[in-house]
Amino acid sequence: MAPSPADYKTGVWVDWCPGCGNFGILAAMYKALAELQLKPEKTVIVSGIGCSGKTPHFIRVNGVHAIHGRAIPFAMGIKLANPDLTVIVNGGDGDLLGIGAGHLVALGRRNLDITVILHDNRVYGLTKGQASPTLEKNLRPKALPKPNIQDAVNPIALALTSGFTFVARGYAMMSDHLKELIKMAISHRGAALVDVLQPCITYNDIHTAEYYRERVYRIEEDGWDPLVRDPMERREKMLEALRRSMEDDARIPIGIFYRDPTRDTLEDRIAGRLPSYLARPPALQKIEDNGRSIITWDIFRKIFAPQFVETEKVP
Amino acid sequence: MAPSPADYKTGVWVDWCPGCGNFGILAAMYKALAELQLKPEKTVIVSGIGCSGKTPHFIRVNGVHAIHGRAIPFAMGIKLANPDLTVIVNGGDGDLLGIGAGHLVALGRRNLDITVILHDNRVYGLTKGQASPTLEKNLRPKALPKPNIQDAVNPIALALTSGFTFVARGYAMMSDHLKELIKMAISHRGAALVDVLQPCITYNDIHTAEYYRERVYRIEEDGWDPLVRDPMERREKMLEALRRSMEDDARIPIGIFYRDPTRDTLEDRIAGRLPSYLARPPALQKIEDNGRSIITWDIFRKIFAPQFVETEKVP
Amino acid sequence: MRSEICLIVGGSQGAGLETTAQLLTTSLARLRYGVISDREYFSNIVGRHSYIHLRASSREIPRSLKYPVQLIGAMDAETVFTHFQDLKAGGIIVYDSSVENKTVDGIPSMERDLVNRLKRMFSELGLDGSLKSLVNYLSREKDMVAAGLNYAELITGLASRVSLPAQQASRYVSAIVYAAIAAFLGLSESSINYALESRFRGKDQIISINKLIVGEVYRLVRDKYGSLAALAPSNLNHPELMVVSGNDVVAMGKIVGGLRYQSYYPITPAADESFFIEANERITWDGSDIASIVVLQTEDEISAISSAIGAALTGARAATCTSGPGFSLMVEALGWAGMNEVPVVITYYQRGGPSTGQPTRGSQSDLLFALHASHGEFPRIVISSGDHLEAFYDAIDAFNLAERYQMPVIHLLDKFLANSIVTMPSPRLDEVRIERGGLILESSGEQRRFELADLVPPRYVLGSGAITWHAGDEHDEWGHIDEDPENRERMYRRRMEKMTLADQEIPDERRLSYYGGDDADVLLVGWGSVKGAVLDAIEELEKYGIKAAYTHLRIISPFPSRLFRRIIEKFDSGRVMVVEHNYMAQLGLLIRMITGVNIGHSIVKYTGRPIYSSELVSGVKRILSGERRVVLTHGP
Amino acid sequence: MRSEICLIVGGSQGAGLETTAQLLTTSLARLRYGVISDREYFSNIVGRHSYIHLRASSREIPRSLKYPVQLIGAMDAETVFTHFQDLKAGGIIVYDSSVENKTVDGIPSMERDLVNRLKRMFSELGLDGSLKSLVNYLSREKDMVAAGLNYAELITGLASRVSLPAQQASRYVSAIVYAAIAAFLGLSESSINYALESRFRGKDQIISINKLIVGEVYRLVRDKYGSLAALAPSNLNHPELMVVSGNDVVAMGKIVGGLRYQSYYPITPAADESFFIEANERITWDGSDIASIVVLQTEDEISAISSAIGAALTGARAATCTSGPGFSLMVEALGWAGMNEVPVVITYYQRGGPSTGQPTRGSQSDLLFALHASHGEFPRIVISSGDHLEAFYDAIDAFNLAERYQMPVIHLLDKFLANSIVTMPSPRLDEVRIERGGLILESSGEQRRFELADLVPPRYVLGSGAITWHAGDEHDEWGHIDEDPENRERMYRRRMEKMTLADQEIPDERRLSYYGGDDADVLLVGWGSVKGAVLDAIEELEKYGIKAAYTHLRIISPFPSRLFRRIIEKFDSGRVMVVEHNYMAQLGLLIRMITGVNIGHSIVKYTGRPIYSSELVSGVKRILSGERRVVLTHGP
Ligand SMILES: Cc1ncc(C[n+]2csc(CCOP(=O)(O)OP(=O)(O)O)c2C)c(N)n1
Ligand SMILES: Cc1ncc(C[n+]2csc(CCOP(=O)(O)OP(=O)(O)O)c2C)c(N)n1
Ligand code: SF4
Ligand code: SF4
Ligand SMILES: [Mg+2]
Ligand SMILES: [Mg+2]
Repeated sequence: MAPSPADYKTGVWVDWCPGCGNFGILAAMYKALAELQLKPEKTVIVSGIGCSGKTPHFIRVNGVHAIHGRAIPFAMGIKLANPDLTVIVNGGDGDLLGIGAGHLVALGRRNLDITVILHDNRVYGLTKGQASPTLEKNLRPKALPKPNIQDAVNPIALALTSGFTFVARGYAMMSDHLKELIKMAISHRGAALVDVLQPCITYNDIHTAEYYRERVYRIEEDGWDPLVRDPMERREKMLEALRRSMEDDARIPIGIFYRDPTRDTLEDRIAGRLPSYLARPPALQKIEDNGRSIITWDIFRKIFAPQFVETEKVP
Repeated sequence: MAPSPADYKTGVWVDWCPGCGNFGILAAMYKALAELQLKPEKTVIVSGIGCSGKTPHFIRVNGVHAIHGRAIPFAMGIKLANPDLTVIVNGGDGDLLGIGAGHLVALGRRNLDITVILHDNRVYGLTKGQASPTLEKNLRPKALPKPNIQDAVNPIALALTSGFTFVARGYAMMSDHLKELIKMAISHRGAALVDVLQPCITYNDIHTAEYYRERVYRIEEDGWDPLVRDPMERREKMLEALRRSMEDDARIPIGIFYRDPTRDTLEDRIAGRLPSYLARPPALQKIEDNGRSIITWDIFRKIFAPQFVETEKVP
Repeated sequence: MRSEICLIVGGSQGAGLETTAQLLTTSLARLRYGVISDREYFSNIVGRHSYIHLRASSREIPRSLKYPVQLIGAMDAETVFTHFQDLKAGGIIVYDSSVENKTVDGIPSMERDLVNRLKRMFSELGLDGSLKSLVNYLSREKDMVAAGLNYAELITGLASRVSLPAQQASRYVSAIVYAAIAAFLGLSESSINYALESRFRGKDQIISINKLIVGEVYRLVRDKYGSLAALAPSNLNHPELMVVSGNDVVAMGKIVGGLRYQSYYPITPAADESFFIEANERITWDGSDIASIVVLQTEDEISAISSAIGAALTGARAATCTSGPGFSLMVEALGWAGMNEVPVVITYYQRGGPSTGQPTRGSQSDLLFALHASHGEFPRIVISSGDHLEAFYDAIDAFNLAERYQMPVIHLLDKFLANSIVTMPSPRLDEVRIERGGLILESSGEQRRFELADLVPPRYVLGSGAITWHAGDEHDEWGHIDEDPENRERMYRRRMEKMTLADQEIPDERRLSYYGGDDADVLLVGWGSVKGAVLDAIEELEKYGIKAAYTHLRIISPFPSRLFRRIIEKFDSGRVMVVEHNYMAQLGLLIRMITGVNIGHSIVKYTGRPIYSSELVSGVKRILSGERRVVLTHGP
Repeated sequence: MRSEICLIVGGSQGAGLETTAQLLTTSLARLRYGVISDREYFSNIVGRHSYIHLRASSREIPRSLKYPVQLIGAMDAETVFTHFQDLKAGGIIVYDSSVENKTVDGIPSMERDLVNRLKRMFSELGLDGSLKSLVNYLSREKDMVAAGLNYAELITGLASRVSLPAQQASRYVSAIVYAAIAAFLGLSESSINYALESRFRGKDQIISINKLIVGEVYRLVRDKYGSLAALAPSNLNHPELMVVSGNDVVAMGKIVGGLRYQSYYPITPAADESFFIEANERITWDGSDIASIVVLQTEDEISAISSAIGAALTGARAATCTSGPGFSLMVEALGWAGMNEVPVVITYYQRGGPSTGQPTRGSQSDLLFALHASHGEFPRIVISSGDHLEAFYDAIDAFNLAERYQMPVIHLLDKFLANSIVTMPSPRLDEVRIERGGLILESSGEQRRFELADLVPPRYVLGSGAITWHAGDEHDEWGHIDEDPENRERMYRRRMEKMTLADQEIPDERRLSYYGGDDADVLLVGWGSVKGAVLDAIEELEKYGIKAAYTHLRIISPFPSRLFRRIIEKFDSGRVMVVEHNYMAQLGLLIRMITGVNIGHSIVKYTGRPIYSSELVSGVKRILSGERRVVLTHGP
């Protein structure tokens, strides 16, 4: 029987603030996982630290609640060691674009098949509302002693220039639309980023549900086709995606900005070097036989032949 | 008397490999410093770790040879504490785009008035030639055991999307052209990046001087005007700069991609909050008077008034 | 009338508990009572249980907390379930009678472990698990005063009287609880008005609504119960008292100490310090700016410390502040500061580890890490403060020592201190000195920043007019890379010997305080925020004829070995013990490592809750009756 | 004929020195000599002075290096200037007579400190500072054999004979030096051919050019000087010998041990290990893949360890490798691995610190850091290897211990070991075991990854079919965040008690080796790569009637306290000393901290150069004659 969203719930109490946009993201995830029929035991959600970082505890798939900013590298090790697993990262904007920005850029360069869901509330929720890297300059959500003096980073543009091959934006309160994006992102082979606009009811009194309700529109309604069908199209598609990512906040496009299935993934590239990689990845290889290494003396002698010197016979 | 490039030399032996592109960068720096008549005692060069990281020891201005990847945050503290100083960062591509990529993105968001000179040799020189983040996929410079499996990051595009307000590319072997770029970058108020194509004679047998000689061309010859004259122009200029940064390696544009003097710097923004900031920045404030804090009891009582409770008189 | 009271106010995170505690503390301070309070909360923004454990005294400024308490002010049912076992027989429970039917397993925010323990207990007692049955049981069997107030009705009444939407009116639950406690404690109406007016200064409407509801409940409780737990008038005689948290006092110390650059990345329980400084970033006097502080939220802790080091290189007093996870990211740059003799200050608030651990709970488990963090060897000073006043002075001294010896200084604090709010007498600014060491603000030409002539070299700063170089590599006197073995040996030794110099110069008494009489024959040894509990326990132990003393380590590196040995020598080794908030008894290990003295007994706690003087007293007794190690666990 | 020789081959970085050393070692190994060699170099790619210090023996596989040497093979003038003082009277200098006129201050690559020292010395000796005057002086006054060869002419000759461009021909300087040394040592022509053929396998033209020039020089030297330093035929009887560096053997150990994921960020002196593994990433046998290893160069060390932890969570044996600066960045994630009981292995090559320090020099100054790195408390195993063979077995055992006890394992090595090349007998694979502990590869449903029932919980891995959760926060048995104090206490204690279990189970003899007779009355205590020098010094000391023994710590955490105490108890405390490559005598401190035993004497070295058995012998004598601390400094 096909699983239902409820099958992906754990009994753990969801301790987000009532009304938090994270509930919308969680609901979209339950539905996406169910509709994709992802096996809980073959799925791993990796998170950083923040309100968003608690997500894995609420979902009945494997959960790795890592450290602040490092969800992507943790996820990378999991995925590379066992590419059979579906690996999803949930992280905050502070986590992924502040302390962890370097890893985000590096993931783009690798195009590893991981889906990153960015809980973009423009504040540091769990540490009580400081400015996050997506908060625009001069704004002052309620917990700041003074208006923000740093500019905002544009997650869509950053992901595009870093090499992500699937880049989309969703809105936490449009749960079904978001669910579709998450499904497509997970189904996409390669590094995928979904920037989710997420109201933080407690600390962000600027980017509220009303704020977004008035501004979001579906990018495809604007006639945008994000799909790269041929590597030759990449540059133009990417530039147009970049253009669309640079709307000022008066109108905020949601939907898929860019989708390029033509680029090989890191797993593909590794498989090019290690032909048995996908069939027998690191996690699934046998390393011993009855307590003995599979590297027997003969094998040892062969692979390390360059290190051996045959000595001249004693005269 | 106006200083000459030679006035900026230290007696320290330059221990780069003979023929290294770094010599071209160093020569351009000597000339740029001299032509700008920068006072050595008011100038600070901050570097990371790598062949490029040794730069400060060769230049007779203040030098801070920091740790790998952290030149930008070190420079930030110096500049913010004493904005009178001219602060220049010299770093490698591994340093600034690998381990330090997060700081580069953050500097863009701040638009602090620092010039970053990226020694872009596409390898990790000092650790013996591993792939750097600007090395394209599938290439195999001579020290690699296998071809590179990570994609290259585009430093121009990354700097642009991060918010740098001056973004240029130079070529180490075109020292006068590079000198002009460095001069403009230093003169620019705001975060400036100069990506310098730098042959590494020892480890990079692909991106050699010949390689570049055949490919580089001046972007302005293509009719490109990088200057943002009005904030309204930003988006179009930036998109066009991005387009030009995405040439494949058949033709490599050098010159200024983007220059936006209309955006306020972090120092401006701080001065907006602290009116005396530029006149008396942190480094130049008096904190004591004869061993006594300038915060006297009266001042203490006034600024911390909210922490005081006047007790009811003893009845 | 009682001379002191211990109480708990609890409620769900985000429901206004802090307001209650602030109002209460302000009223108490206004009436010259001494107050100390601890705040316990989850790593959560809204909904989990949080509480304030407060002790107020009319005779002294209390130094620690203890159990049992005499009063519980409960904003919700969970509070009663969580704390009733800590209420002394005959104590008072203020609770919400409109939620009487809530049962212990109907509260999702409660930890499952606790729910299960309570369910077992209730079934043994034959209770049905509801708040009502519990409260009835407590008043029936334990003589408790169960002061049920119908919060819902009170709120609805208020809402209609001042025509507030229900949602907004519900925020006044905190005022109800405050008022009830104030009534039980017999706090004067004038002190209540003072508290409301200073807490909500400038918000007249809120003040008047508060006065309305507080007045109503205050009268209601006073009329029904009388001031059952009335405090005797205070003997204290301070014309003013400061009401401050540990974060506040450190921030104040830094400001007085001349801090000019503070970088930070938000983290519990450190971030409030930076927030406080940022709020005071601009200091004006007589209409002109006399100080301005750059406070920068960086992209991570690596950038925080790196930029603070950069700022320190220019001569500005520079610091960063963090807790464990952030400090873990700072260790590489810390080594650069050591190698380049940079006087940067790291304010380090310990919290429960390892890893994310218990982010909002206290601990002292980072001592050995702070002392040995970063690869290679370089000197550092490590200071740790035992209470708010110490923290204030130490925050200033951190800069003085950093500049005098040109090395990084780590100021170790912890969450207990950071988040506990006390009434503190004004610090004595006339005792404060600013000492900048060999700082050179004006010079010219190329200079030897790392001159070998003296142990502490001249400190030419960037911008001084001198030209200098710095490198994380081993360097020569000029700061240029130098791999020569003889230079290496000299530079390395000079750096390390600065520690010997500091050890010679910093008075032992500055580093270690001894509390106790000459006739003491039991010695407790500790550091940081255990100080208050230990001093109170010692007083208490006297009642049992046990003469104990306390050795408090305040500068841990350089360790005051001579004085320490002189003190410990006088005690029978079977009667010496360390008291610490960690598992390994880290100070004990450190003392053995540095002095060779083996302290064979320890009292430790690692549940994340503070050590209460009450449990410490019995801990000491257990040690004296032969146990080697006592693990304390009290506190929900 | 001599049974052993010590020699130095020097030249500028990038000029082919490593080729010379490889050829020499291969020839020597071919002839069954035992060899050990250390490579000293600057943090520089081309131009700075680099040298190999090599010892070869016909009687044993030598364990350490010593001074003085009997031969210097100089590729350039700087080599002679740098090393002549270490040449034994009567020794041999192979040098380039075409650069005879170079003077000591005409060589920009030399450290100014050294140049200044030499200039003072030369002027005292009345030399003019040229190579020529120095060489003349040495042969005249010190009986040295100054074997000047005109490298320039030899190269020009070669260039014209094989019509090579001058630039390319100049690369054959390394062959000239090799040939000359081989001639002096009397190595057979067949061994030379073997070395050339195996070094340049597949590059026939290069082999034949080499044979040409090597043959020419070999004959020239033999004819002119004879085999002046001829080695006696070897007594050793190995049918084959491995020629390996420390990096190589660790890589080999990891591969045999089942490593399947290695992440790294390039850093000296660790990167070569990953390079070696990558070169062997695919292992085939009988035409099919039997193992494939993912080796990933990450964006930084934080990513390196984080991804290795991720890989370990799937059940793959996973490791990362680094040195000090990289490890400093790993400490936060290390704590997560501790908290989540992840068997990740960190291979940690120490180098000179603090900060960038001396990136290409050796040290053992990160012991206390490795033991206490990261905030909070959690158990870890720390292994350290004393020589190449130990390093091979330890690299395997690191995984076994990590999986058995489910905790991070730090394998501490150092640059000395990493970069020294030895002839090593084949390891005994039949003694190797792979033990995976409570690993669960197949399961289903939600599982308690952190079950409290046993100290070491069942290890359900990601992908096993089980569903599990992990958190850096304190968690319950399921891995969900849990702040309950009772759960906290149980989980914390269980984690820490795994260390007690490891301490009970891992045999003391695995952790500590005692070398020496029952009648020894002097005890040296050390760890890591000092082993060889200590063992050689002990032998040497016997000649002076000093009966010394050595206690070698190989697993430092859990520390083998019982056996250690039993051993040390037998010695007079005035005759016990630690020997270490650091300033603080860190192992001494650690021993005092853990066992309470105070080792009052130390022999330390922190110039970045290895401890030579020669200087160690006199160090021990100085301790025995009353010095408390001896600082060794030999080596340029
Ligand atoms: C190394 C480190 N630094 C700081 C913290 C403290 N911290 C916890 S959550 C958080 C930021 C949360 O913001 P974000 O990533 O946007 O997540 P949100 O709570 O908004 O979902 C920080 C800084 C930490 N846990 N670790
Ligand atoms: C934390 C840390 N990791 C690794 C290293 C080792 N390291 C030294 S230089 C270098 C990279 C050099 O590459 P790049 O930044 O491109 O500079 P280049 O040498 O090419 O100029 C690395 C990884 C280090 N010094 N510190
Ligand atoms: S603080 Fe904001 S982001 Fe966090 S749970 Fe509350 S509403 Fe959501
Ligand atoms: S290794 Fe490359 S970058 Fe470094 S000095 Fe040599 S040529 Fe230049
Ligand atoms: Mg956020
Ligand atoms: Mg580079």
